[in-house]
Amino acid sequence: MRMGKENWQAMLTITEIECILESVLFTAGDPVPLEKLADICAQDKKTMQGILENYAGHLLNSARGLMLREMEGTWQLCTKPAYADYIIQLGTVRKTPGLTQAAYETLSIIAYRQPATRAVIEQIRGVSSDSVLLKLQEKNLIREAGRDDTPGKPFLFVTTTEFLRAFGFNSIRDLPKIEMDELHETEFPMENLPVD
Amino acid sequence: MRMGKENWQAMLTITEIECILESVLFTAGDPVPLEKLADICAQDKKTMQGILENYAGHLLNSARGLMLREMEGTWQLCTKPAYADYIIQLGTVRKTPGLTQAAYETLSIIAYRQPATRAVIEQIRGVSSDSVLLKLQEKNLIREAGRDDTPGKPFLFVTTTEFLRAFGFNSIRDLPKIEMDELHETEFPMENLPVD
Amino acid sequence: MNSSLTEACTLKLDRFEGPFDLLFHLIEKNQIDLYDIPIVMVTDQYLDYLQGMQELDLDVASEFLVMAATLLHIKSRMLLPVHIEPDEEPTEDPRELLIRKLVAYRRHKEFAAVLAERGERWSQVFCKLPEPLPEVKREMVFDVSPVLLHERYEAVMLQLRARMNQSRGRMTRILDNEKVSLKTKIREILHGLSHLAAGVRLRFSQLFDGRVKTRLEVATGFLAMLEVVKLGRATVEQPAMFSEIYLAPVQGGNQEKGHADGEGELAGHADDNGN
Repeated sequence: MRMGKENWQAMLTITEIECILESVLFTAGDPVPLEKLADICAQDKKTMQGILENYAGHLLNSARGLMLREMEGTWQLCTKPAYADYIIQLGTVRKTPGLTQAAYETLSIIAYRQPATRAVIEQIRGVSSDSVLLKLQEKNLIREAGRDDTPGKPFLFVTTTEFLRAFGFNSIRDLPKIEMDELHETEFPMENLPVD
Repeated sequence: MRMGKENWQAMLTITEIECILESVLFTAGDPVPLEKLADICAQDKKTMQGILENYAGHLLNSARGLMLREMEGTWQLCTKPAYADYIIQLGTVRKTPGLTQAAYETLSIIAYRQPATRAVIEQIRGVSSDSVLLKLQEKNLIREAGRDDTPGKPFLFVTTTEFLRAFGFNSIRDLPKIEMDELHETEFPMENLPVD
Repeated sequence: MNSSLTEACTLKLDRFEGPFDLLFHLIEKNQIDLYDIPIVMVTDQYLDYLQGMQELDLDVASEFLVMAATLLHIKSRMLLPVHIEPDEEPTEDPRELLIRKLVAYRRHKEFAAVLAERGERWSQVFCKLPEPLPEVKREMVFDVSPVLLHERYEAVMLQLRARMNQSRGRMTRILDNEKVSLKTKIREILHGLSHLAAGVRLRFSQLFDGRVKTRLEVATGFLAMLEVVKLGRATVEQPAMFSEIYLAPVQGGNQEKGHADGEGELAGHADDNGN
């Protein structure tokens, strides 16, 4: 039974698989995990990844209104930014993140240093960050991920999938390599400089 | 402003309009009225209708997973019926056992008491067994073998060769011995038992 | 640290998110090399700025004051003559820590700008709402188990036995409710029959008190009557449908014996039901 199905689907051409992907991803709306797509198209994960990457490139470079994006091993169809002005006329306008500079700064620190405690964030920013952390949590761009094993057991903050979606990253590993490495390597004697 | 926009959009090619339509109809999900599309693409209604019809035909005849359908002056992107089998796999797949408990019960009664009428099976199980008998016949695990010589001439059910093969028996005599001989051999006063 | 106070002051300190932000502004404004900060100048400008805030009667957040203190401390160390022992390692530049912190802050400030730009760009991307999908039932590989087959048969037969016991119990319960009145009714009939004048028949309706007659009692009486007939103690006659039923005692030498038998059967009957 299972054997028969695989034999049958082994005959699918790349074009047919792309048609399947289009219809499946269209219906899903939400991002679909690679495993699920591989299962539906009866391909192994590696082959599926290749087909998806190829299809994404194909969509991007064709006269198409849609594109394919990858986020942490999930794939989602979405519109190309070029058509935003037309789409907005539909009336269902979704406002931009609308974050303050403080929020972007905080988000940047969490993104690069996650998991990060509030204390670390405040040391780097040099300013109290309570309210901005709350805002970012409200916007579902960061979340608490357990507590640090240091005195006071402070919360640890990490970025969310919504963060990746909102800023167009595939994964945290894809953050631009701004020479942060230097910072990570240097042990930072924060406690020497009182902030509060 | 409006003038400027129209001038600018008058330069849109058919291909560009199709990209706009794709992105707009994708985001909408729901059917969009012709007027709205014409407005967004800055075309008069008649031209828009022509472009939409042309685009629909183009989608239908291309290697695409989506198609465009018109419903009472509204247009909607949707998946081609050919991909329904793949799309359906997006749903939460609930794996059902090959044989339900009801099927095992019924099959066991037929196996141990064959040939057995539906009435006997229902008296023992205490529930109506029409659909499960049909399922077992579909799976070719039981078959009808003549009719009983009692009023109503009910069908008699026996297990099949496929049943022996599937369960790995050489013959019906290989069925595991029932240690409730008392139960097994007793003639039950079936007629006293209500079937729910 | 008072966060609401801090927030209020941050707002009042124009667009500066914190002391680093203000320092940065000064560094950029003066086109200073971050790695060689003219600490005297920067400190003076920083303090001037805070001064300006105070002149405008604005509260200055504690973080800004702490930074001012830090700058003054660094400045004083820079101004002091450095006394180096011959075999001592050169003293760390007092600015070192501040510089490192500023560098770290700058990187994040830069990335914050990248994020803002990306956020703007990606907010132009739209997705589609998911469509409702039916739940799919996919059959597992057809696996069968002879053991399961056997188990199910035993289970279903045990259930059957339980069900039989249950219905047996139900019937017993009905008889339990009934037995006293049935026995009583038989006795009543036998009593009535034995006290009849010669040639007189017992009427079925006589067996019931008109005030308390229930359908159940009538049914029980009817059963009792049949029982009496079965015992051979009476014959019944109903002249017409739905008319009165008449019971005539069976006369003869077997009356005593029959009576005894009847009592015996009744006793047995009661015992059966009692168990």
